[in-house]
Amino acid sequence: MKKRVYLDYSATTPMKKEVLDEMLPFFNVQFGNPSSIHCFGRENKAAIDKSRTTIAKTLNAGVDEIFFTGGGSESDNWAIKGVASALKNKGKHIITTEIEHHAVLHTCQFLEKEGYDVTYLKVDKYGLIDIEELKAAIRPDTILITIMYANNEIGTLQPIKEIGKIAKENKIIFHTDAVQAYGNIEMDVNELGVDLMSLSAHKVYGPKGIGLLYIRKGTKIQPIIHGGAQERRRRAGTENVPAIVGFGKAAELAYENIEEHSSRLIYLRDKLINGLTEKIPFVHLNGHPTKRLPGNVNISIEFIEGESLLLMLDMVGVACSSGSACTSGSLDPSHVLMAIGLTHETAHGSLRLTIGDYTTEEDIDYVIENLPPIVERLRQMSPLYEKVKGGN
Amino acid sequence: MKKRVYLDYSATTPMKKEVLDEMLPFFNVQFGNPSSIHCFGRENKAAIDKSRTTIAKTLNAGVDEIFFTGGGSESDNWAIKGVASALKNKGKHIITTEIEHHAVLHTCQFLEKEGYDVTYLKVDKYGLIDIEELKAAIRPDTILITIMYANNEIGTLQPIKEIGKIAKENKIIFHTDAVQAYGNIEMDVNELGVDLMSLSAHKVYGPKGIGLLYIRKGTKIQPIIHGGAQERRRRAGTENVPAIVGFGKAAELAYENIEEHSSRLIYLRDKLINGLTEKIPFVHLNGHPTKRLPGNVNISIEFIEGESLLLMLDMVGVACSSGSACTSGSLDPSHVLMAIGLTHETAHGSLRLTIGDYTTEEDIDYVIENLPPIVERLRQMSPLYEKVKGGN
Amino acid sequence: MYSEKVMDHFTNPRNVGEIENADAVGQVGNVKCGDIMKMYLKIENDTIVDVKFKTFGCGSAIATSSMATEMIKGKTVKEALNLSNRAVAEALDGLPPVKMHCSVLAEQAVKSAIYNYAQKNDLYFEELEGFNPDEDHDHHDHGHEDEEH
Amino acid sequence: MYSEKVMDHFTNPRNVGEIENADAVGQVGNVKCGDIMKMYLKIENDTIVDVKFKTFGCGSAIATSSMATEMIKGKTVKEALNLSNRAVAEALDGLPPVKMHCSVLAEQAVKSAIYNYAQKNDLYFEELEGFNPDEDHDHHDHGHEDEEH
Ligand SMILES: Cc1ncc(COP(=O)(O)O)c(C=O)c1O
Ligand SMILES: Cc1ncc(COP(=O)(O)O)c(C=O)c1O
Repeated sequence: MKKRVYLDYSATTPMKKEVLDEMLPFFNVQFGNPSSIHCFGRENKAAIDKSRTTIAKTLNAGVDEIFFTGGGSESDNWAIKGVASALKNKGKHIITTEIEHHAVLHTCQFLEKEGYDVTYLKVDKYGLIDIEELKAAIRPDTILITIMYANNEIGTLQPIKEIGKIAKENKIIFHTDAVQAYGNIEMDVNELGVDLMSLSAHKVYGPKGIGLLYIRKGTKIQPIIHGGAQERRRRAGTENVPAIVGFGKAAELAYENIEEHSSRLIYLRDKLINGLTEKIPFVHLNGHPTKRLPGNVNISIEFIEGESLLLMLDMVGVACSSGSACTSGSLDPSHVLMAIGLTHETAHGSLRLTIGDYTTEEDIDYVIENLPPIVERLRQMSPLYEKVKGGN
Repeated sequence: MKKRVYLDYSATTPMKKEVLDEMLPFFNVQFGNPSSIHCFGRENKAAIDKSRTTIAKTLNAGVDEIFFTGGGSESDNWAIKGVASALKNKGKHIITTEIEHHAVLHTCQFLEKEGYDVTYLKVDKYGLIDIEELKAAIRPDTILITIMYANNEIGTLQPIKEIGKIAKENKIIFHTDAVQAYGNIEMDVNELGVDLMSLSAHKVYGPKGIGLLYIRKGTKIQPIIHGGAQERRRRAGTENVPAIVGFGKAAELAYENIEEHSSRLIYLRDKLINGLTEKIPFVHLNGHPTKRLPGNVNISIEFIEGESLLLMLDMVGVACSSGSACTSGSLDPSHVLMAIGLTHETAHGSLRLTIGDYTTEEDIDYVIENLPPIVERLRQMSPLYEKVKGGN
Repeated sequence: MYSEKVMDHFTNPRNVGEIENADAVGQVGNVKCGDIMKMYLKIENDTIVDVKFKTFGCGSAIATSSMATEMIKGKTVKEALNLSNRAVAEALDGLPPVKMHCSVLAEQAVKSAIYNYAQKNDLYFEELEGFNPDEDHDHHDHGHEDEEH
Repeated sequence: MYSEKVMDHFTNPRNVGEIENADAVGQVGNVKCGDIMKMYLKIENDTIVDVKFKTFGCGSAIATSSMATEMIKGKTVKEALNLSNRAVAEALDGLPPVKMHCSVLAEQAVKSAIYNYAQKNDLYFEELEGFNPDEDHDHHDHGHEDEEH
């Protein structure tokens, strides 16, 4: 078979075998509704609690502060709309950034139409917010700060701890979208000072369609899915037992040896960055050189467009993305790359290669070997490249 | 091993082997994000489309009218809040019934707090609404009628076609929660005249955590989960590919021989109803004798309480429920049983036995044999039974 | 969900039944909440020499009735009046939070029977000060205790 | 996502390059939308005897450029002006709805080159009536065509 190199771990991850094995009995043997009293259902409550406990431990959170949802997007929507609705009589101002995931941005835009006021903090060329700007943006009617932990496109890590301190000083609820950070860096909700945190299992070798919202005890938030009494009356719907069990297992595996995992990824990441920037002219790294996700490589390759690059890479078996996978339905240049100051053409020529647990050193070598000729070929076709060559 | 008889198919169903087999490759082989361009993701779009097509056919709906969600509760929330939000300038009146699932009822109650006006139609002793009352409830500012197809507790089927006609005549959007009806009776969205319909896969031998909302083309509805461009920009979140594929397979199997399935269930149901009402005194059927779900048996057993009945049945291996599984977190007597006019004590003594594909005739015989002595034992302990015996 | 002790007292409840010509009979609870407990006492020389119960209710209602009757059998009336719901729950190795009201009901059932005894015999017990057997002792808090924070 | 024809023209694009001393050069698109097409024509006796292109853009932008150049090679200028975007798309066995704008761009690139030819040689073509080579022909509708109903 043709070589296949998956470098799109930030889009989604394959489920680990151990995760699937753990889930299997819950599909058709121990399949009962956990709300039931009988033995098909009763034991499932325990399975859910076990998973909740495992995950809570990885976050240093209370077991009763973990609420399962249908994914990261639902968690983001819940955090933002839930606080907006609960505190609407206190204020209607929300602070976020220009580089959030669409699940946060579009939710904020929706709230703007509903009469809320949103400040979108700018970021510098590395994708970092300015703490002073954040402080200046706070108003008496600010009810929520929502700033992502790790950016899904360029991998930049925000100073969450500092933000948490400021939020606390000002008694403002602080939500962070940690979907990309979870499983890749150590995190402690108390040290970080977050009140709400969104996670999604399919980014950490768990199943799709399951996420969670961490809700610090005492945080004022309304449900967004009303109905049955599940998740302690805060998120209705028959519990997705197999997925919850899988999420728990994935969390356990992710944090079993997080340091080793992370340093391995950083090694491969830096090798790839160095290899590509050395071998290909007119290439530069997007995001911060060190304050970035262990597995994230995002480069701009001048004079060519991302989709054709992806197609050519796909033909040699390399799977990656150009901007966020979630945004590729639209071909507008990524809002994140525009926010860090790239021109339209440079933004269009960006490539995101994200490394994960099954990536080998040979995979990295393979990409370093195969990408340069593809770039050269596409540049030969590009009218934007002419001038540069002419100038040479 | 001890005999185990599962009679709680309305709470949830075991996943069929064919469904699981269909899902497996999508967990860790063809696991890519369907929004991705590369081969790990690209083919998943096709898998999703295939599932959407299969399901659309079972409903006689358009492929582009099917939107996947995280379950039946989310679909109900979306339908109701989505229409309420889209039409808030047109009107704020909603018509529903007293016997809806909590996902509908609690959503309506939430909207009442937000300034909407909700009419809860009463039902007769069989759980049927009165069409004349529905007509009388319609106002110029009515924007939505939401009435469930099949009740999850007593199995009563509402006259959806008639309701659809009235809704259409009055140009009001009509939503039906068909979570319990789907896979058990034939349904055609055009014949029924519904604009919105909620379904959930785990009630039809599919996976948990996946549902859908049928949205008739042109129906005005806002999203409730904002973010990425998935589901044609109407429901954000990385698609749950394995679950969508599983839902498709489950739908295919359910409608392959729906008539046979349904008549087999009706036979077993009526055998169970007759067996129990003949062998146990002071027992009566809840819901309509014929306008009911093929697999639903709901009886009231006077003088005893449901939970102790469930526990004793569980000890002889019979799994069933008392009221809706979703509501059993609360021990208040079921709102449905109160709505059909039962007294508190009779409501507390109700038992729901729901029959499905793996139920055998021996299972039914086993229950008919084992329930009467349990009832007698509990009645011997009951202070409410004294008088009756005394009177004999 | 339930401890083994609860399941034992539910499946093999002690002291089920009635006492003809009982010296004291008490009933608490209401059908709305789905629990009714009726207790019969035989009292000789201030000592509970026999006790029986009948309960309409869930598993833990039956188990707490059974345990409470065991705990007061052979005790003086005074001692029985000091039986607390926590003691009953502990003797059962605990109850789920949503079921704690059953132990309250069991305590009240004992008090209610002794109240009846006091009335019939014109006795005064300071433990019954303020006790009203017709009051609704069940605080309708099923399922809510740990549901919200 | 793409037809085999599209993939073929993307991976083996025909007529890539420049023509030195071309009789006509046209460029359309803009970097904002991520597509730029530049087309070079060699014209003899009103016939397009050679054509080359350079494209910055996605797979279908490259494929439509390639197909469009193939379709006008050897044709008269008049015939080339009648090339429609639908014809290009059909020749490629169709394009995804979100990519139809690429075929529009290819049509406009041809027109733009011939416009340049007309200007240089002071010719009039009714097919170019109202055509403005500097207009933004790309309607910014990527990804929206089938996204909402
Ligand atoms: C009638 C009805 N509606 C909605 C639901 C909710 O579906 P889900 O559990 O998939 O959220 C259920 C089942 O729990 C149901 O029976
Ligand atoms: C930062 C971030 N937030 C939210 C999400 C949404 O998560 P999900 O796909 O589970 O809805 C994603 C991934 O798509 C993400 O990368």
